[in-house]
Order: sequence, then C-alpha cells, then structure tokens
Amino acid sequence: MKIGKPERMIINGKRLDGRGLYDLRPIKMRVGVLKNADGSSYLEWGGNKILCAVHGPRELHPKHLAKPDKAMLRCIYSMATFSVKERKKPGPDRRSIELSKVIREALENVIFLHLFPQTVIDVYIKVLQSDGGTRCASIVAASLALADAGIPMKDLVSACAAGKVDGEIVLDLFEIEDNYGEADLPVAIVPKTGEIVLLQMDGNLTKDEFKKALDLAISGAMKVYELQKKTLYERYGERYETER
Amino acid sequence: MKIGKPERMIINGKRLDGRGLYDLRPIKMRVGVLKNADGSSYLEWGGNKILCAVHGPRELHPKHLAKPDKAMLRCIYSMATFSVKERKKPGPDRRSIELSKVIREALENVIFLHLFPQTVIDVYIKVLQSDGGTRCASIVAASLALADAGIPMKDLVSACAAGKVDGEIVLDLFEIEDNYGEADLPVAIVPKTGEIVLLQMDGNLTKDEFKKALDLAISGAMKVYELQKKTLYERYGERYETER
Amino acid sequence: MKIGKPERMIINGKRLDGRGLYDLRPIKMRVGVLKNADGSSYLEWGGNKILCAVHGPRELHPKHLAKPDKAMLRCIYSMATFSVKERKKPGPDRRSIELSKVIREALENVIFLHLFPQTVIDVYIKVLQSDGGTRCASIVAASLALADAGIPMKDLVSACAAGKVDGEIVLDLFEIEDNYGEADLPVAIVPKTGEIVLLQMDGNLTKDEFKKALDLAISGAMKVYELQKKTLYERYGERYETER
Amino acid sequence: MSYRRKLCMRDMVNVMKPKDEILANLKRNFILDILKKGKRVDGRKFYEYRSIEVQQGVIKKAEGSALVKIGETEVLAGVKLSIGSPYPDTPNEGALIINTELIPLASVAFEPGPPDENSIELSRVVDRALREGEVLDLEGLCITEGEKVWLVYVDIYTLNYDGNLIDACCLAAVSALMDARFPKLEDDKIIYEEKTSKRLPIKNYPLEVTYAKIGEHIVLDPCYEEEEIMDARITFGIKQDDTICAIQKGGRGSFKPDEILNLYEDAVEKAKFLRSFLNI
Amino acid sequence: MSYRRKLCMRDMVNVMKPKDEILANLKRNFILDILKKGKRVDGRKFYEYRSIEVQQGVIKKAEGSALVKIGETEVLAGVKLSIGSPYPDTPNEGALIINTELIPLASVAFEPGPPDENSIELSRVVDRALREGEVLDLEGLCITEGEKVWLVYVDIYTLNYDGNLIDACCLAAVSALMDARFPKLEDDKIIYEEKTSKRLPIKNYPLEVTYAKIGEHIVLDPCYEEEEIMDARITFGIKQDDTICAIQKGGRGSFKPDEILNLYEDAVEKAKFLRSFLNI
Amino acid sequence: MSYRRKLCMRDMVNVMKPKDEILANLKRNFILDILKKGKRVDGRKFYEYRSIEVQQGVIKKAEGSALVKIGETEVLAGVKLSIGSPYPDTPNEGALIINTELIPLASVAFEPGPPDENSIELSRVVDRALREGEVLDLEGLCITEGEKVWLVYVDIYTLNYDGNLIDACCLAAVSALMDARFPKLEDDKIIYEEKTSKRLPIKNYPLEVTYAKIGEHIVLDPCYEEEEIMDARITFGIKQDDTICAIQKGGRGSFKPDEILNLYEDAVEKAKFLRSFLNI
Repeated sequence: MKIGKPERMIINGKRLDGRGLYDLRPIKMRVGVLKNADGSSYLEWGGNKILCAVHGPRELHPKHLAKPDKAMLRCIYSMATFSVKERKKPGPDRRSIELSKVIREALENVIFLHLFPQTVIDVYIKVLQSDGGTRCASIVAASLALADAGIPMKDLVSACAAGKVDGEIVLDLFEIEDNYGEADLPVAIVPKTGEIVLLQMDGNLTKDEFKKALDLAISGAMKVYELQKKTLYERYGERYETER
Repeated sequence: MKIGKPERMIINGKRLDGRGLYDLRPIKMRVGVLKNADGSSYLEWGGNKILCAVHGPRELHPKHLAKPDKAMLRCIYSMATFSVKERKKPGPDRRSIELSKVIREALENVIFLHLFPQTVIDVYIKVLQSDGGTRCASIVAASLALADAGIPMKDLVSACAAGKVDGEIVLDLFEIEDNYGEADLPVAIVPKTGEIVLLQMDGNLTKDEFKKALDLAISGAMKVYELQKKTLYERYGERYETER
Repeated sequence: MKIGKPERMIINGKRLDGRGLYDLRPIKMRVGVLKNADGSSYLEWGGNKILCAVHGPRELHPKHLAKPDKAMLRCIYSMATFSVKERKKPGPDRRSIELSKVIREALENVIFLHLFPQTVIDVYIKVLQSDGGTRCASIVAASLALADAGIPMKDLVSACAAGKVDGEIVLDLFEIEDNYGEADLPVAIVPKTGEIVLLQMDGNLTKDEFKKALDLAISGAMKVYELQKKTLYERYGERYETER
Repeated sequence: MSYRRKLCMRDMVNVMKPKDEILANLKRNFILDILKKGKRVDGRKFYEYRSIEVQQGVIKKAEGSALVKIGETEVLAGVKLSIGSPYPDTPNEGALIINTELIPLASVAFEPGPPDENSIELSRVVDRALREGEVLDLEGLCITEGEKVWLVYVDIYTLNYDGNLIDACCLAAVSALMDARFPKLEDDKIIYEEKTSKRLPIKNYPLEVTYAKIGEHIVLDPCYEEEEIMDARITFGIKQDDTICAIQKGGRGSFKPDEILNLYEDAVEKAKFLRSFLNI
Repeated sequence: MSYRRKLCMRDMVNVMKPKDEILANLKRNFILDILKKGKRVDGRKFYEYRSIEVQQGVIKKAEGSALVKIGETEVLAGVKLSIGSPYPDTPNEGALIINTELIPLASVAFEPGPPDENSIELSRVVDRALREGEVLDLEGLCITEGEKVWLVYVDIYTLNYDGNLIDACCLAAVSALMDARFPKLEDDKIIYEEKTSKRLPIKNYPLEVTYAKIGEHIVLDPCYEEEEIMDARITFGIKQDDTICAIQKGGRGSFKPDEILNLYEDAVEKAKFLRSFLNI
Repeated sequence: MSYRRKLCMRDMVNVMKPKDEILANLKRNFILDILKKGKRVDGRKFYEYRSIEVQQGVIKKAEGSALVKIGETEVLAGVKLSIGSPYPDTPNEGALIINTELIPLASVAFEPGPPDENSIELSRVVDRALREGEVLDLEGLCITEGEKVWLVYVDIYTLNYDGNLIDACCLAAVSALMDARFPKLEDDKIIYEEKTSKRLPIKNYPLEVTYAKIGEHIVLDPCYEEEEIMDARITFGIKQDDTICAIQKGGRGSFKPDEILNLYEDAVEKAKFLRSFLNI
C-alpha cells in the first residue's frame, strides 16, 4: 500500500470531504474576468481554481500555417508551480501536452471553426490550484471563455468525472480520491445531444461499474451545464441560446 | 587497464568470436522491407541490426531552404535505446550528429543530386542492435535503400572497417575489439573507381600498419559490395547496373 | 559573513589592488583586431579582457523580421568558460541575456539606425577574462567596434561603475570588491550630452551615497571616453568627430 | 445568437478551398461510400483485425524484445533493465518506464526532433494500460527495500505506420516484457552479457483495442486510410479478467454512450483474441 | 563624418513606412499631446499610482500567496517551500528563488514557450530588489548547518498585462512571503497539508517603484498605452529605511542625472505608499 | 537504368540557377585556374603552412591558455580544472573534456545558438586526436582512487575564421595544456587564485595536419577561399613518434588510397614543423 493512503475514504456513506457518493463539490463560475482577453473565465470547483483566456479569432502568422477553410484552434493547459503540494517545475510536461490535446479535441467538436477561415483561436488554461479533476474543470472553464469571446458554438461543452473509491462508484473525485482511489473516469459531453467528446479512464472497473460510472459522470456534467448557462445568463442578461 | 578488458583477444590466430584475422562477420541484407518508405533496407552484420528508410525525392518545405540546382540530401543516424548494453538515452547525441554528417557526405558522392533540383532526399538509419562497426553497416544499408528507392547513383557505396587488436591488423572489428583494441579504421569506398569517400581513424597505427589496415578495409568493402549487388539482383531480377 | 570575504578591502585609503578610492584600473584599447568582422575591438580593463565584433549592416533573413524604417540592432554578450574562477557552463544564461538587452538598449540610443532600413547590425561581445565590471567594459568595447565598422553614431557610449566598499564610495570595482562590496552602480553615458543610457544598481546606498556614486561613475566614464577618442584617433589619423 | 458577438463580420470572409481540402473530402467520401455498403477499404469486416504477427527475442542486446505486425503496421519493443532508487512513498517497488517514439522511418508524417503531441499521447496511452493494468508486480522488482530496485524500461519504435499504432505498441510491450529475462547481478553490478533464466514478475496481461468512428460507422483496427479521415477514435485497455483498465477517446468527433458500452463488450472479446498471440 | 565610412550608399535607401509604423507614431503623438497639457491618457496625475489591491491567501495549496492588482494589471504570486542543501560558502543559509513568468493569458504580446528577454529581465529585476533588499533573513532558513536548509520558491504569474508589471510583481512577492507559513516537518519530511503558525523570517520590505519617460515627460506607474510608446523606464528598489537596494533602467531612451536624483526622492515616498497596502 | 525507377519524370524539371550558384562556380574556377598553374590564391606552395604564432598564458584566470594564429585564422584555448568522481571502470583515471565552439565573432557564417554539425565535428575531431594521442597521462590526474580525480576542461573559441580551424584548435589545445599549472588544493577545495608550479601530466604531443582537395589538386592548410570551394578535406592526427592517432575525412569529394598514403608521409613532417612552435 502506498504511504500516505488513508485507511478508508468512505465512512458511513460519507466521503472524506463530507459529501455523499453522488454529490458534486461546490462550483463557482465567472466570465469576463480578464481585460485583455477576447473572452475569459474563472472557475472554482472544490479546491480547483482555474483561469482561462481566449484570444481570437485573429490572423495566424506565419500565414502558411493557417487553414484555408477554417480557424485553427490551439489550446494550452498548464499548471502553476504552486498549484500542487510539491512545487511543480515550470514549463510543459508530457501530461499537460496530452491534456491540452484532448481538451482541444473536445472543444473543436462544438466551435463553428469554418466561420473563421485563415485565423487562429487560442485557449489558454491556467490551473492556479489543483484538487483533482482539473481536466473536466478546464473544459468547463474553456467553453465559458469561448462563449464570453462571442465565438459561435453549437453548444457549450460540459464535463464531470466519476470513479471508484473504496469499492463504491462516486461522482466528482477530489485529489485524495483521485490519488488513492481505484478508478477515475473523466467525461465531457455536448449536453444538447448527449454526445461524448472527451473520455478517458484509468484504474479498474468491471462492465457494470463502468456503465454506472459513465451514467453518473454524464448526470454530473448535466448539472454543471445548468451552472454554465446560469453564469452566462447572469452576465449577458438573456437566456443562453446556442447558435443557429 | 580498463576493467572489463579481456586478457587476450586473439588466441592461436583466432578471434574471440572464432574468426580468423581477415574474416568478415556473417552479413544478411534485404531491401524493400518497409511499405511506407520510397526505399528501405534491413541489414544484419554480425550482431548489428540496421533498418534504413529513404523518403524522397520530394518537395522541400519551407521552399527557401531548397537548392535550385540539386536535391538536398539529409541523413539521420540514430541508435535504439536498447541497441547497446546500457540503455542509451533517447534523442540525438554528438556522436550520432557527427556520424550522420560523414555518412551523408559519403552518399552525396554517388547520388546524381542534380537530377532532382528543389527537392529533398531523406535517409533515416536506425541501429536496432549494435555490435561494433555500425557506421560502415549504416552506409551499406543506406546505399541499398537508396537503390531500392530508384535514386540514380554512379555506384553503390560499400564500406568496411579494419583495425588493430592485440598487435595484429584485423578486418571488421566487433564490439569487444572496438572497445578494447588499439585502433579502428572505418573506410567507405565507391567500388567501381576505388575512391575513398569515408575515412576515419582512432587509435594508434604506424605507417606500415596503417597501409596494411587500409588495404584490408578496402578488400573487405569489395566483398561487401558483391553482397550488395547480389541482394539487388535477387530483388529486381536483373543484374545491378549503375546509372549514367 | 560569506566564506572567502577579505576582512578589510580598504586599508589606509588604498584598495586591495593598490588603487586609491577614485582611481580607474589601467585600460588598453585596440580597434580593427579581427579580419572578418566589419568592425572589431579588443579591450583590457584591469583584469577584464573583452573582444567585440560588429557584423553589418546587412540584409536580415527571414525578411519579415526586418524593420521597414530602420536597422535592427542585435547584441550578444557572452563569457568564455575559462573567463571566471570556476568554469562557466557554455551557452547563454539568464544573466547574459539580461546584460545583452541593457547593453543593446544603451547602444541603440546613439546609432542612427534609421539610415539603414531593412538591415541588421550584430554586436558580438566575448568576455575572455572577467574581473568585475564587464558590462561597462563591454559597452565601451562595443561602441569602439561600431565606430570601427563605420556605423554613424551621434556619439560613442562610454561607461564606468562606482560602488560602495568597506563603507566608502569607490570608482571602478574589481572582482573582489564586486563580490564582497556593499553596492555596485554601473553607468553608461552619452558623453557629449551627459545623458544616462544604462543604469543598474544592486546593493545598498543611502541617498547621499547614491548621489556621490552616480557623480563618480559619470566622471569615470568621461575619462574612459577620452581613451576611446584617443584610440580611434590613433587608428584613423584624424580627430574623432561625431555625426552631423 | 443572443449575446455579445464581436466577430460577425468575419462570417463574410470567403476563401477558396485549395486542392488539399478537396482531395481530403474526396478520400473521405470514397471510404464512406464503401462503409455504407458494409465493407471496408481493404476488404475486412467492421470488427475484424488485420493479420497479426508477434515475434519475440529479436534483439539479443535487450533483456527482452518483440516485433509486432498488424497488417503493414510494424513496431519493435525492447526492454532494458537498470538499477535505481525507489520512490520514497513506495520503498519496496521498482519502476516501469514506457516510452513510445514515432520515428520518421515509419512515415513521412513523422518528423525528426522532439516528440510532438501525437507521439506523447501514444506513449501515454500505452503506458496507461500497462500501468493501470498492472502488467508487472512492482514489488517483485525490489532488490533492497528503500535502497535498490530494478528499473524496467520499455522503449517502443514504430517501424512502419499503417494505422492503429496503439494496439500494436501495447501488444509489443507486453510481449517484450514476457520475453525479458533478468541479467546477472554481481555485487549490485549488472552483467548485461549474461542473462539468467528468471523472468520479470508479470502480473497481468492488459492489452489495448482501438476502434475508429467514420461518419456513423465504427470499425476495429483502423488502417492508415481510415485513420486519415476518421472523426474519432476510442481505445479500451482490457485485462485478462475482462475488466477495463484504461480508455482514451481521440479526435474531434464524438461517441454516444450506447456506442461506448457496446464497444466495451466487443473489446473484451478482441483482447482475448490478441492475447492468443501471446499464448495465454 | 571624418573617418572610415563603409556604408554611405545605404543612406540613399528609401523605404516606405508601412501602416504599423504610422500607427505607432500617431499613438505616440496622441499621448504626448495629452502629456504636454499636464494630463495622462487615463486621467491620472504624473506621479500617481492607479488603484491598488492586495489580496493574500488566495491559493491554499501554496505556503503563501498574494494577488495584486494595479489598475487592470493583475499578478499572482505563490510561495512553495522545499528542503535542500546549502551552498558550500554559506553553510547556514537557506535560499530564495524567484521566478516571474509572462504567460499568454495576460496579453497577446506574450508568446507561449521558453522565457524571452523581457520575461528574464522582469524576473531578474524583481529578484534583485528582494535579494539585495534582504527581504528574508536567509540564516533563519537553516535547518541543519551545512546539511539541510529551506528553499523558498516564489513564482509569479502575470494574469493581465496593463503596464508596470515590475511594481506589481515585487509587491505580490513581498506580500506572498509575508502570507507564508512554514509547513509541518516530520523526520525531515514536509507535511504540506499541515501548515504551522510560524512565519518566514522577513527582515526587510523592499518594494519597487517604476517611472516611464515619454519625450521630456516622466510619469509614475505607466499603463499599457504609455509603456508601448515610452522612450525609457526606470525602476527603484527601496527599503523601509528609505535606502535604495536596486535600480534598473530600461529602453533605448535616456535620463539626465538630475532626473534620476529627483525620481529617487519621489520613489522613497511612493514605496511608503505601496508599503501601506502591506499594513506596514 | 535497369531496375525500378519511380521518379523519372523529375528529370524533366528545369530550374534556373540563381546568382549564388553562378558566383560559387566562378570562384571555384578562378581558384582551380590558379592551382593548375601550380600556385595558390595567397601565393603559397601547395604543401606550405601560412605563418603561425603561438602565445601561451594569455588568460590568467584559466589554469592554462594559448592563442594560436595560422594566417588570419585565430583561436583561443583555455584550460580549467575541477574535481570530480572517476568513471567506475577507470577508478584511478581523471578525465579530459574538450569542447570547441564556432562563435559568431569569427565569421558571419557562424550563427549564435546551439552547436551545429560543423561545430560538433570540429569539436570531436580535435578531441579524437588528443584523446587517442594520449596527450595526458590520465592516471596522473587521480587524487584518491575511486573517489576523486581531476577533470581537465579544454575550451576552444574561434576568434577569426580564415580556414583550417582543426589544425589551429588542436595546436592551441596542446599548447594550453602545456601552459597549465595545477591550482592549490586545500582540504579537497581548489584555491583557484593560487597556482602551483606543478604541470599537467603531459604524455604525448599529438597534433593535427589538414589538407584540402580541390579538383585533382591537394593543398595543405586551406584558407577560407579554398575551404569554401573544396571537394574534400583530410586530417591526420600525428604523435611525436610519427604514428597516427586520428584521421577524419570530410566533404563529399573522395581520395584515392595512394593520395592518402602520400599525405600521411607529408603530415608526419608537418606535425614536426608544428611541434617546433611548442619548442619540442
């Protein structure tokens, strides 16, 4: 057994942070928080604190990299050195390069990139504090910032993880559960259609557990979607409507 | 004396792998082994296992790097991490950069580069297993792959090393002889003309020893040349003829 | 107290190298020392030995980096590995990148960059031996090399440091004073106008000390300026005249 | 569109599609047309692997090695051992370090230089299945608790790229680990020249199974032409007890929950099929 | 010009200035015109800071943290502690390692990738004030002389760039150091989850005050529009005893000696003002 | 052409040669014409060095140093010592680490940045002669067997490039090693300020001699103009017992075996000549 692992992580149906098995952590969202960005958002999700800026669409230099029929989407996910227990070395590591890729692919699904040929849209995600589940939180923050930038999308992307801890399927793992639990299943969806645009898993699940976790994660993402819409509504004074 | 050095490397005129002083190790050659490459080859030479792919001639990007009157030849020699006793760190080191350069220069001698202006020809050499003499083996593999790619050459390049071990001039050193011997002299030639297109030496030789080793290496390269021609003949059903 | 720090650095008004408080170290200057450079200089200033080469103005590649209305000035300050007590690792470090920037900015002040649109002027400074005060010495060497290259300037830039050692304000700190003194204040000026084009400080000074040190550094730079003019005069047989 | 919109004028921009885009669309339509007829571009069934070959022991210098071919896709995995210190929080465990490299031999699409995001994703996806699937009993790699442990490096090179590198690399890695033997240890120094007969402490045999989604169609083991135009990809890491140990979805396309659950079931069967090439 | 002149013919070269240059000149003239009237582009007085906010303790994972806003400029500093060996020539001193990063969130002008010269200069200028201003008593970071000392990392990220990052970063760093508490130490292992109530050994409160020169005008705390067209910049690091601990002049413009001496006096007052946001 | 030929249509491609190519050909023809008359572009004989200067002790901060000029080619070598651990398989030997850098001061052809292949080849060719020629008795660098040995760094900078850097760098390196003195050692700490009178354990004096082949002509010590258009280059590392310790052929041209044997004989004489500048 790993040194540092708690003996039990679920006691009388309650998790170490007091939540029930299927509870989300508290979530706060704001958009338009950075003056210089074309769109921006700040998200607190449990102990996660995430700042996201969107620049663009704007011309891409050098021009030969630009795509003639659509915008290029670039995405950089990175963690502040002090966002984790032991100081993280600055600069990109392999994990953040992979995460940047899967987050970008999830966002590409909903953005009408063909409306902005020859341009680039940059999404910068900075994890200021990390507490498990930063990739889901990052996608949620990024789609808010894209909406704030006025970039047309078929829908917001929403996301939530489920997983297995002490033999139980639970929603929205926090750091300790992430580190010492049996499985983590982050899922991002396009809420209107129910399509899954990000799916990763590591750990160990039987078929039934997997089915249960997948359903649970999707239901979590749907709750987060309501918060996203509310945030945009409060900011822009109208009910959030998707494009077309 | 270095720890690990055998007390004697030649016993009763036989080398540690059982060869006589002037014997080549067993050599196997194949061409056309990789589907995606324009030309490819696989070479086993003693314990060396080398895979080579040729891509091109094809357009070079960015265009301003292209040469208006001929093809650019690029060559990358690299070793698999598990090709040596102690795992090699991935990525290019100074040795492989130097070897890539001298191998490229040897190949440039024979390729009719002026037939393909504005293009690039890439030669990728991967040493999958190393047992001494990889640069000669790489040149031999590369010229087979270039021939397999149908790139016109004035001749194949062939190569072999000679050296000094336990005071004797010997042909085609294997790893232990390379590490603990007194001198290593890799030579690449254009067999038809006898020109020397690669020549390096490290160790210690008198003038007479050098002369003897040079002659021996050239004779070794001529034997390898016969194998190269045979390989191409078997593959292409006609006697190998050089371009004009 | 740092290990290695001398107990006293000023004894009876004399410094460890025998100078009085307001004395410059011996300075030797030469121009036109490198055949390949468009302009060059060699400077010995106390134990500092600095070689400087200027290449340009010449066309800048790739062209899109060129400035349409003036020359780009690039400057690289670097130290030889053996210029310091313990071998310096090769390659640029953060200190030399900062110094390159502030030296370039000082030189930009005097060069008529708008006379050479679309071009680049490169200034390469190599510290062969270091003995404290290399940034001032580098600026002095660089403006000599620029003059040697025939690049029009409104004036030479001259420079000198002052500082605080053992409680006294002194001129032109050498290495030990630099390492163990209380403050170092390098200053570069345009002598004709008295403008300050480089100013840095680290250490601790009261207002009166700062004023005294600044005056002293400027007076030192004026003395160095005379040596610069003399050097150019001896080389080019006419009194140095600034442009326009 | 009912809220702030900075960029509406951009919609007017009208740019000619160059030939590359047209060509890509033609290719996609060609492959889609075939799929609509229930066939694949190379004649396979939708949920069928290409021919598979596994050859162990090809690199004697390595402690273990395996060459795997899936159709024309070809990868080589080698295992090297060395000795290191354990992590402070797992003092009695060795380490497994897996690295996959997209080398330019395999395709003109793979550039020389440091690994790009595709290379890193591949490397991490293979690593994830083996790590989470507990291919090795890491405690079996302990030499002296808290001091010395075996470090097991698995390096995988792509030799020819014709689609579905993930499954090939994972199969090659497991096969090379099975092939590996500990080298002799003398006074804590490794005598690489002398291999013992002792195998690595293999605990599980996790393998990866990858599907591509093209339009509404899903196919197993995509070949190069299919990968080139696919919308999305999904990989399942499956252990021999049929549990799942890793998933990775890739590409900008999407999957429906039902599709994923169905593919999971198929993947369990396919993992069994792959495991037959390892004789287990 | 009375000596060798290689390049006279180049003077003839006549190149059209493109729009960018024209635009830059227009901007500069616009701001200069306002300055000539004794005003600034955002309505401030010449020697006036924008509104300042300091918020400590914003990142609980860090040992200390502070968010600082100067107008729309926003930076976040975090302090992390670890244990290391002292330098041989200072066996009883810990170390302070300060790093400032210009991240692209803050401005389209900041590119991703390794730090450029602007980033390095900013980082070093902030470092210089804190190091030379002896913000920490490094001997108070010693755990075991010659063996173990605390390493104090201060990492500062720019969140929004609207000019004068130096003053904001320095203020944030000092504030984060003041906010920091030592974590618990158990058998020389750091228990990051449990902070003690023990503060870092703060010795001085050095702060930086920056002025920009535009034409003949000098203004405190330049905003983005002013920095964009300024000729030169000067920064003073000031300790609470009003002595100076660091200076950095930037830009291709120049200062007169008198200007510098006058600015020093003003900077002493402004440093007091900044210190009021730290409640000292 | 008697076998598979994929690319025949490319032969048709007809591209105008730009001016650069024409200029290079003109230069080459000009130099070849002179060579055909038995002369060289700078008036030397074919097998003649340019004037050589060797100046030791030019950098006092270094343990040893030498400035070498061959014609207008100028290089500076410096020796620095430090203390390190021996390699496990040579516990009683120190190490010699040689590095040569093509710095942009020396030529517009040398770009700033990490070393390119030319820089690496130069560095390794100089290293090879010194290492294989056993310039130092590495056992004489042992301080405590298996624990502490001297590391000898030789760093060589090109100051002005006018051809034949190899010979100049090798001569400078040997000369700097001969100039070097051990610094004082106190409790295993190096007192760099105090040099002892003890020299490094020089064992051999290997030097390098380089020839260029232009057309059918071979010349010693090529100058810049000759290197620019040469077909090939060959370098011999020669010890003072006239044996050979290193060879490097460069360039896409070729040599005949007889040419190489003849050059070897000449190189032995030329190495003696070079050694006279070291007073041995």
